Amino acid sequence: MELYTPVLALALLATGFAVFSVAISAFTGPKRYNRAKLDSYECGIEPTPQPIGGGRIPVKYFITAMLFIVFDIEIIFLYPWAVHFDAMRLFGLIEMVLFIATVFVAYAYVWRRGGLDWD
Amino acid sequence: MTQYVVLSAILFTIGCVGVLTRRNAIVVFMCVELMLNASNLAFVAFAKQHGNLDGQITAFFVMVVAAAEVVIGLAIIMTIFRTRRSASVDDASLLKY
Amino acid sequence: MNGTVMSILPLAADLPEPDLAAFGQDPWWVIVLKAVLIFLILVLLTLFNIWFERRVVARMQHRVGPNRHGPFGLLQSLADGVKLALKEDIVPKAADKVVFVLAPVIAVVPAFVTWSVIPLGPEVNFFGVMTPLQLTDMPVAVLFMLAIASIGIYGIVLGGWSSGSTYSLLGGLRSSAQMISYEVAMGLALVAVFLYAGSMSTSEIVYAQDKLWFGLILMPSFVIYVISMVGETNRAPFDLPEAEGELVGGFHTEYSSLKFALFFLAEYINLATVSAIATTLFLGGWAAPWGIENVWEGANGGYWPLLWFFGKIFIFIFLFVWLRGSLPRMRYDQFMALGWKVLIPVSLAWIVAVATIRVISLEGNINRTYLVAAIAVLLVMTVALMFVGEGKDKGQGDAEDVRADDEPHDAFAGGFPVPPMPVGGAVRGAAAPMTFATRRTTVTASAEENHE
Amino acid sequence: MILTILILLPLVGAVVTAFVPGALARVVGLGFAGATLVAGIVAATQYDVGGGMQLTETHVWIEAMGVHYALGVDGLGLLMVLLTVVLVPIVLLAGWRESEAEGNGGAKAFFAWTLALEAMSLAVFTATDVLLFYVVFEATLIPAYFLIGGFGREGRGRAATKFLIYQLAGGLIMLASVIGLYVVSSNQGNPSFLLTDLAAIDIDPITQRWLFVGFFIAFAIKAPMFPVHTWLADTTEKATPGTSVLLVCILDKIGTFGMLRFCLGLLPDASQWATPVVVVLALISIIYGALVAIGQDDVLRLIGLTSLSHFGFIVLGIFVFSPTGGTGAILYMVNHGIATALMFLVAGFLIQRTGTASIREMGGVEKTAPVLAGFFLVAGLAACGLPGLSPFVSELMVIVAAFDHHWLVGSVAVLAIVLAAFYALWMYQRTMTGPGREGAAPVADLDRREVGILAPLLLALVLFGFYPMPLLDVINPVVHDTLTGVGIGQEGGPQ
Amino acid sequence: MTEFVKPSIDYFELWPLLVVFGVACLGVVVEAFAPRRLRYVAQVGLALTGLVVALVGVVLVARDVTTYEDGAARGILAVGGTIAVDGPSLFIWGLVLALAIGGVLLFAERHLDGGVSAFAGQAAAVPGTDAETAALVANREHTEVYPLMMFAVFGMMLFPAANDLLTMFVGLEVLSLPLYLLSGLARRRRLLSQEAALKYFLLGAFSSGFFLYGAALLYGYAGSLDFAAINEAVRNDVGSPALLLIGTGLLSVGLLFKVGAVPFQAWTPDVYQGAPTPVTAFMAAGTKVAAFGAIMRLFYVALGADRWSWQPMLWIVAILSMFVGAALAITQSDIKRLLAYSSVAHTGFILTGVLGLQASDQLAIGEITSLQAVLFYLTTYGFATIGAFAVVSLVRDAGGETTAIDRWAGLGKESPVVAAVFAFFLLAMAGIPLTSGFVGKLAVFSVALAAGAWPVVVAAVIASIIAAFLYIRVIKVMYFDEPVGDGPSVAYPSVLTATTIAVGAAVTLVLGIVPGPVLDLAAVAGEFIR
Repeated sequence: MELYTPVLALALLATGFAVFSVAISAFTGPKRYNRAKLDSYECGIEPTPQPIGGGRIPVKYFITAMLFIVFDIEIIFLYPWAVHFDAMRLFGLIEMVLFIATVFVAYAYVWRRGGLDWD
Repeated sequence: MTQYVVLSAILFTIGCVGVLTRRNAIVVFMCVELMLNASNLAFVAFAKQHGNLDGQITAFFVMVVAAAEVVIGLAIIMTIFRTRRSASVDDASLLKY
Repeated sequence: MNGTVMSILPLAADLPEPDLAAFGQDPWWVIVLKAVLIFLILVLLTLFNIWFERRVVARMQHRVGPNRHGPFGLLQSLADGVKLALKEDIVPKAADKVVFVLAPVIAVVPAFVTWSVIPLGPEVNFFGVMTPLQLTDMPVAVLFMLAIASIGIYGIVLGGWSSGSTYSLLGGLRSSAQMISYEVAMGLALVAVFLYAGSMSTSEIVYAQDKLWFGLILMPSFVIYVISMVGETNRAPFDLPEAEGELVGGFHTEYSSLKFALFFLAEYINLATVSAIATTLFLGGWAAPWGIENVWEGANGGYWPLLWFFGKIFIFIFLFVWLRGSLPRMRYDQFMALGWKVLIPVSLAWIVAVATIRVISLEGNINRTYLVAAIAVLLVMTVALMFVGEGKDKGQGDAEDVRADDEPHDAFAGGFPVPPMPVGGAVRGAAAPMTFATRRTTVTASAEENHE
Repeated sequence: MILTILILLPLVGAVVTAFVPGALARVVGLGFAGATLVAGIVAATQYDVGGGMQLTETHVWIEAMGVHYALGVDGLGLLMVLLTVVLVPIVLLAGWRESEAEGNGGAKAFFAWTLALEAMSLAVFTATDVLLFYVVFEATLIPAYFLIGGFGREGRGRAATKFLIYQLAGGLIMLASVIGLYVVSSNQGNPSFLLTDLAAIDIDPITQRWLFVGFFIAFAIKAPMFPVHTWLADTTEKATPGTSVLLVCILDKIGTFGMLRFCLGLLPDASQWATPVVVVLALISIIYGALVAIGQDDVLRLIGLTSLSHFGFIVLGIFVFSPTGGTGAILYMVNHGIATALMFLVAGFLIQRTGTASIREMGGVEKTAPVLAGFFLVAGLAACGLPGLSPFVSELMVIVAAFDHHWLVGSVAVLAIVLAAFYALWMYQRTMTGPGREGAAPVADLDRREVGILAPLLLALVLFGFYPMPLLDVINPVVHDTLTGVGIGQEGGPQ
Repeated sequence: MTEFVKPSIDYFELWPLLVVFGVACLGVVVEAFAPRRLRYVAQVGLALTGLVVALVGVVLVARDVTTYEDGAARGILAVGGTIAVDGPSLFIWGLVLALAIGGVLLFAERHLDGGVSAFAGQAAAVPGTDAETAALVANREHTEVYPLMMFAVFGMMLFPAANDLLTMFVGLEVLSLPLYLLSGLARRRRLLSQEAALKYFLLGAFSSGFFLYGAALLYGYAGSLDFAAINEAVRNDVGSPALLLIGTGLLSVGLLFKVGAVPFQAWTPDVYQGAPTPVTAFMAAGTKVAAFGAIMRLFYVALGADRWSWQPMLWIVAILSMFVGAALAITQSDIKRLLAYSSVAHTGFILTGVLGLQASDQLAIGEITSLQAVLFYLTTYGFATIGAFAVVSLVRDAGGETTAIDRWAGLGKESPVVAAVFAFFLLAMAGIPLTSGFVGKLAVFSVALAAGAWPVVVAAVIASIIAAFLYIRVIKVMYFDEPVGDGPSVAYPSVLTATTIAVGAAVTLVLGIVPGPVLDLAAVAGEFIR
């Protein structure tokens, strides 16, 4: 655990700084009320009302998120494999190639079906 | 190590209660993920306690499974959401006897 | 095991064996002092970088750049910061107040914390205590960095989401999509490094490069990393989330005063962070460039490595500025395609190649030439396959694609929050209806006919 | 082999009938029924009156669970087999036209299902493996279900469902006991379903009682007995008379058959333990059946309920544990089969002619249809046990045995004869005598075909009424064996 | 750091598993690269070939397995002891593969609905929009269902063969995830289907959370995920009994959910009804087989020494399942929901079998083990179920399948053959003799009774009676009720569905008359490797 204590120290410091900054700006800055100022910015026209929960998000982003998850998981397995690769050698290589190939199948599918195309 | 197990139990319970009480499908789903991660915590804690790696390896697999679950769950919830414009579990009520 | 790394090139820098036991032994005051120093360095570095960027870009555009405050305008950034602090702190009416205030904090804290595992130098005498020039290290340091850096993304997404503004939301989404896309490539690029270093501890990786920088033997990884680090930091030419032409300010459109400053700070610290990671993982970290060690014995001793380290960082910073000064912004689809269709497959192929080479050098009884050739062929084939398939597909005119074009235009189709159409059509008055409207009606009608 | 042939013949007949063209179906079906009758008679000639299981054959069926395909007949089984093979052709003949009537499932289906039912029933009466018995016992329900549901009057679907539920419930309860027997046998190291093996095992009293309850409930539903008789009246009312004959005269005999063979044969101690309750239930059935029958308006329903009373007699005869009672009961099973079949069929012909089953709406039939009325009278008198007709003998034996058992039991049983006379004669009086229904066409008399169908039954009634010895010769060894098993020696033969 | 030991992977024994997985991956590739018009043929061919090859593989492996370490079990522990390729595994593999072949045939059926399959043209298109219409007009269909199904089959094979909790969990998920998706892909009644998928997914994920936490606690108890090691720990009574008890309970939740036992049955009717009928058929049959294999392995192998603590729980669950399933089924007006509740009741019956004795040395010759009884029951149930749902997919009206029971009135006249076959399946489910269902019931009841679980058997008998009523009610509607309006019509299936139904009916009949061979096969399979 000692390895992580310094991280905590730095994190506390950074948090303190950030919170302080956010807090202080409330006092340092002026306060002049103006209705328009509090509206969302939309190039000067009346802002579009946003539905509760931030509106609807294009599906494309979800696909990207899903893909990211898939590959992140792949990375999770690649890291320990890489670190201990020298112990496993050829066996490790073969197994990992199989693993990558399997994930690659999904990847090829998504690519061919246009999952990676943005418009 | 006990405190980690207790923490994991608490997290698990929170997730469980969340699933049972929350109505938004996404939130329910997040609670399920919380349960999985509580299990992960327990696995790692026990792994440390028993001094073997099984628990940690399991945690890896659980992450994978959780990820797969996220992908599938998100897809299903999205379809429903797009159809109904609502992610509330209560709104999904066509299937009744 | 790092002793076995590529013994082909006998290079000088013979660093002492790394040992994680050196960490976690510091007295508390050393820890606090180191943390404060890192914090200060980062803040100062940011102030400097902003100035540096403005000056260099100005030079590239035949301008002078800031030159009023302090020598060469060095205090310009500080002045800007003070000015921001004196501006009104606006929280928009539509915003989710708590998250809105929290977002900059979430963005900036991880930016600092990442630096806790960056090795700045070897073990030195630090006010009478022998300690490494590094806050801490752990067996999974690089993973830790990546994890912490990912938290920073939340700051951006939440900031964009909580603003309650369309531009912010889209900016936030874009940046998160972009960051996670390039994080995959970045993560894959690092695998080769771990493969050779046999460790994920930053200090050990630095030691593992005592013979040869990974940036050279793992060139493709390095290149991929450099590309993805630009994407990861939302910098030009990949600065789509804040593309002011389309999205005003992106996720921070609604932010003002010091909250805005915090986002700004986070962005520039991240700039330094990715550079520092690149340095550590690919360019030998704080070790002096080869050759220097031969000439000057003490180059890797004491506090000197700080010089090499920051020197290498500034090379990257300059690269960033250079890119910004010279390249136009990419289109979003091109950008995502680059990440998903090029960087990721290439990374994967490269990992397999590296692993194969590694197995061969460990087993040592396979003819290396043929193997490299075979890998190259495989690599080319893999990449080619994807492109060939795509071309054929388009040529055939897959029903899917055609159909997608035929679909009537729906303002809400993809879920983009577009202002509602005025009653009676998009355009009223004398102006002729726009073409997409006509196409929509015809297609819909014919589709209905077919259906019935 | 003869028994297998006996079972296979109608089974094959059922399948063939189902697939031949409609016009041929009836002829083919009847042909198979006739062939079965012949086979039955052949089997009877091979039977040696001496008693015990005969004509046995045993093959392994499910080795993993000790199940055998084992057949054999003793006197009781033989009589039931004969009753079955005789009644089925008669039923088929009687249903020759009726099964084609509007709204019914068609003659082909009727013939096929009837043959299937015959096959299953024959298997039931000849099975000597408990599981095989159970399998065919349950299998009879399917053809019966479709016969009830497919042919007859409005509401038959409901009646069929009720019938099936009752029977299945009984069957499943029995299944528990069947498995229980098997488990007991395997605990003793010889897992088997064979009757011979099971008879040899030693079951502790408590287990025996549980097993007995399981078997008895099933057989009581089948028989039927109060209070699980309620399916009977509905079924007989809605189904065609032919179906009712199959059900009441053949299928229901399985209940009392099973009581003798399984309850008494395998679980003698528990049978004695249960006697008081069973006797009381039997008495209630006797009285209740008769009383309720009196109040009925529907002829078929009435006949069905009289059977409840008769089955009470049979059960009573079985459970008084005396040679006289046992013999009387078995004899009663045969006689009841014949008498009730006659009654149902005559009633069926009557209903065909009047177009209604309501007693209230009939009357004056004897004027225009004396032969029909005559048959009806004989059947009615047989039901109330007129001396000279076969039921009299059996009824008398049962009542004598009942008096031996306890005077009160005998008295109650005697009371039933009075009630029987009441319902039988009253029914005759209201339907056959008096003025005809307003505006109704005169009822035509039985034609020669119909007389031909009914005559054998009438002859049998009279024959066995005066000369029951052939039956008794076959029955006595069975009763002897059974009672010895129960632990009661043969003290003085019947007569 | 301990020395790396290369795990031995017994490729020959794992052959069926690998084939299925490989075919699934290949299916995805086909989906990616084959032109649209070729996909259907390619996918169906690929899936069928793969399943048949795997089935042949199972047979070959089964011929080859030898006794394991002089015990009663046969087979080997593969992949470092994580997968047990033993008799029961092979039996279940064979069964799952056979059912999956039927499933593929049903999936591929295109004759019933005017030349398209039962799956949505484009699942991503929002129902009622132009995009959906366009997909309909273009006669599109998702051929992804075949690879998805193959993945599910892979999970179904891995799940019961898993010899440690981790592999079991992975198997559980691999089996579940594709099914969640498949449930939501119906061509007609899309909203219903999507809702089914959502419910299935949320509840399924919830239950797998329980499973996982239970696994964690058991790991905490035993210090290992391996079943043999857990058994050892239970025997020696190391560790905290509370962990063991709670862990067992939570694991059971996850497993019992998969088989749809009360009180975890809530998803069953909704999913069965909402999912496309071919999926329901495949899922209802396959999942139950696989999950019961896993339940038995877990309880017998890992927790066998602790049977006194889990048996009472299973008693109660079994009784509840039978009663609730049967009772609620009676109230249903939709045939798929009815079958769903009936499957809940069947879960109870199978659990009754699980309660029996499993060691053959405790039994006399001529008695069967619990394992045998349950395997047999699963076989009978699997084929009857897949056949029954296949029949359900035939009965249609203008709006697609007619699943309201009262619309089935008069089917006996409209289409005697279909009605007869369906009635036959129902009778099998009711456990009428001369159908396979009877022998199955006989088997599970007798093992339970032999183990002294007579209250459960009595309850089972009563529940059977209740259940019998509901099956008979359907038969009555088909044969004896007057049709409402036009009455149902029966679509003529292609040879695909017809084959499935025919095989289902044939198996149901043959196993009812000569159950011996399959019972013997289950006996030859022997016991689990401990």
